[in-house]
Amino acid sequence: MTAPDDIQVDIIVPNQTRYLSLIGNIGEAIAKELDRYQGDRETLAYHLNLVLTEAMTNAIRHAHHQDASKTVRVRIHIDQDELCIEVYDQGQGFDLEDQSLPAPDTPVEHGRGLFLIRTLMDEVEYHRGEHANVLIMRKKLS
Amino acid sequence: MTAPDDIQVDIIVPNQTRYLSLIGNIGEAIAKELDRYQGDRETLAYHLNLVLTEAMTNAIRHAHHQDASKTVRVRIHIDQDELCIEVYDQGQGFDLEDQSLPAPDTPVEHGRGLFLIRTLMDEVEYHRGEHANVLIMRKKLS
Amino acid sequence: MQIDVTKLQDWVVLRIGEARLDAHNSNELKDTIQKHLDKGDTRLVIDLSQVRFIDSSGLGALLSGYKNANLHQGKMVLAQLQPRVESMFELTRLNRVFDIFPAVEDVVHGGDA
Amino acid sequence: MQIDVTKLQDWVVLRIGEARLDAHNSNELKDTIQKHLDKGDTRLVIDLSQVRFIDSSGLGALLSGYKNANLHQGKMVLAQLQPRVESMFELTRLNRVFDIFPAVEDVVHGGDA
Ligand SMILES: Nc1ncnc2c1ncn2[C@@H]1O[C@H](COP(=O)(O)OP(=O)(O)O)[C@@H](O)[C@H]1O
Ligand SMILES: Nc1ncnc2c1ncn2[C@@H]1O[C@H](COP(=O)(O)OP(=O)(O)O)[C@@H](O)[C@H]1O
Repeated sequence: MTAPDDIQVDIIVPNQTRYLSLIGNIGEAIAKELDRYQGDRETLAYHLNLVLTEAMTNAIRHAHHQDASKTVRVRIHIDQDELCIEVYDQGQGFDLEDQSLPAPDTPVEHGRGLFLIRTLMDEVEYHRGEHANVLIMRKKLS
Repeated sequence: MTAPDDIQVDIIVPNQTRYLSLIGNIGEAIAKELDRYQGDRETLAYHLNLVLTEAMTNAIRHAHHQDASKTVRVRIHIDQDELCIEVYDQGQGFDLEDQSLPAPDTPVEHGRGLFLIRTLMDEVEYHRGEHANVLIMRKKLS
Repeated sequence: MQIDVTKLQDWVVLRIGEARLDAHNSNELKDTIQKHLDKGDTRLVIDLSQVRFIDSSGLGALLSGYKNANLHQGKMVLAQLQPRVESMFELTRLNRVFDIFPAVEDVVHGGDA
Repeated sequence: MQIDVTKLQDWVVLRIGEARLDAHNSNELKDTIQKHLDKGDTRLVIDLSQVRFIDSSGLGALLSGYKNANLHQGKMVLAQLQPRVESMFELTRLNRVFDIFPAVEDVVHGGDA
């Protein structure tokens, strides 16, 4: 259910990394106008840009394996006190709890995306579905 | 129908002019990433910002009479050679063909919104529907 | 809405400190101009250098100020338009109505021409 | 991807001319660094002054360059990070791995410390 104060943005883009900046910029545009947010909006803008970029990159690479016939769906929903981002994929799915951060003293090149998402958002879930899986990321606004 | 190359953005915002800049900025973000567009993308960005702002202002003022319990829905759809913007309202509707531009030598303060939309877009239609009316604005990309 | 007020000789300069002039803030601009006219500031320069976006409501607010200045036997002119903002005046032919100056300083030398 | 190459004493400076360093262009950066190392430019400064956004793939590309420079008995350092970009290095603790300099000129004086 959406109340008259809610903002909802639903985006479908081709399964290509060239559209990461579009999704990130839309996230920034939303953050910058979010007068209901208590903290620094410029920082929020960067963080939304980042988590959108990381989640979409994972959908493109790990779920859709760069398949150009696929699309990525992203939903952003804002109500009075929470911002919720959903990134859908149609891949094999994975187990969010199994992913661990690379140790800082063995500088491997991968595996920091989910760590950043978890650090910057308040709640992160991944649900497997029949037609699509979804990564849900929430952040309190007040 | 959407092909894998299409971009689709569906936005619902409160019926308030404070969200004009959000819609306009999303339009700008899309235009700036539109590598399939042949012309100048910065100019396209301004024009999309403008037509989105004008159409949404009309929905808020003329259709929804500033009613805060209403929302405005905006859809932007891009396929290989066309960009299409739809702005929905739940008002009494109006007749697009009846609206004429104010004469330039009698400088009245209103009535330039639809003129700007028609000047900057290639095709403009308004359809009355049972549940909502929609202003459809199309622009060729190539 | 952020508006800085300064004087330049016998002109009052209103510098709009907003990137957008649209239906959300155009009424406030209209009211501000009206207030200045009412208290006797009848020679006004609107400095648009910070404005990168204007819609038809913004144009309407400026037109309202222009007409009210005339009613007060005064004058309202525009200065320092960004190219895309200026193109909106051309598209609507309002460049034929307004006096538009490249710089605020130019108004002092040419505003009565 | 826009990368300007200049020399500063015995360092080769790669100035990234992109606002974003993300999964879309990070492979290209990685390859460019690799090519410089292969042709003997083993003392590299990556000038990030133009970069306002970096994601984990961008960090990964820099890390790859850093490790490859070490393998070549060389050195790769970073300079002129914007505050939000720098905060990504802090969040991931990669600031403990990289040598990060406020300005490119500082590298010449302190790069061997
Ligand atoms: N949408 C997804 N579908 C399938 N696997 C995923 C998805 N997102 C993440 N993963 C798995 O989680 C791992 C960790 O992801 P992440 O922390 O973003 O690092 P990276 O993408 O650099 O490997 C990935 O390597 C991948 O195995
Ligand atoms: N969505 C709408 N619902 C009802 N009437 C509309 C709508 N959009 C435009 N109109 C009518 O068309 C007229 C002209 O609109 P426009 O050219 O945008 O100028 P303005 O909004 O300044 O009057 C409006 O005054 C209004 O009567």
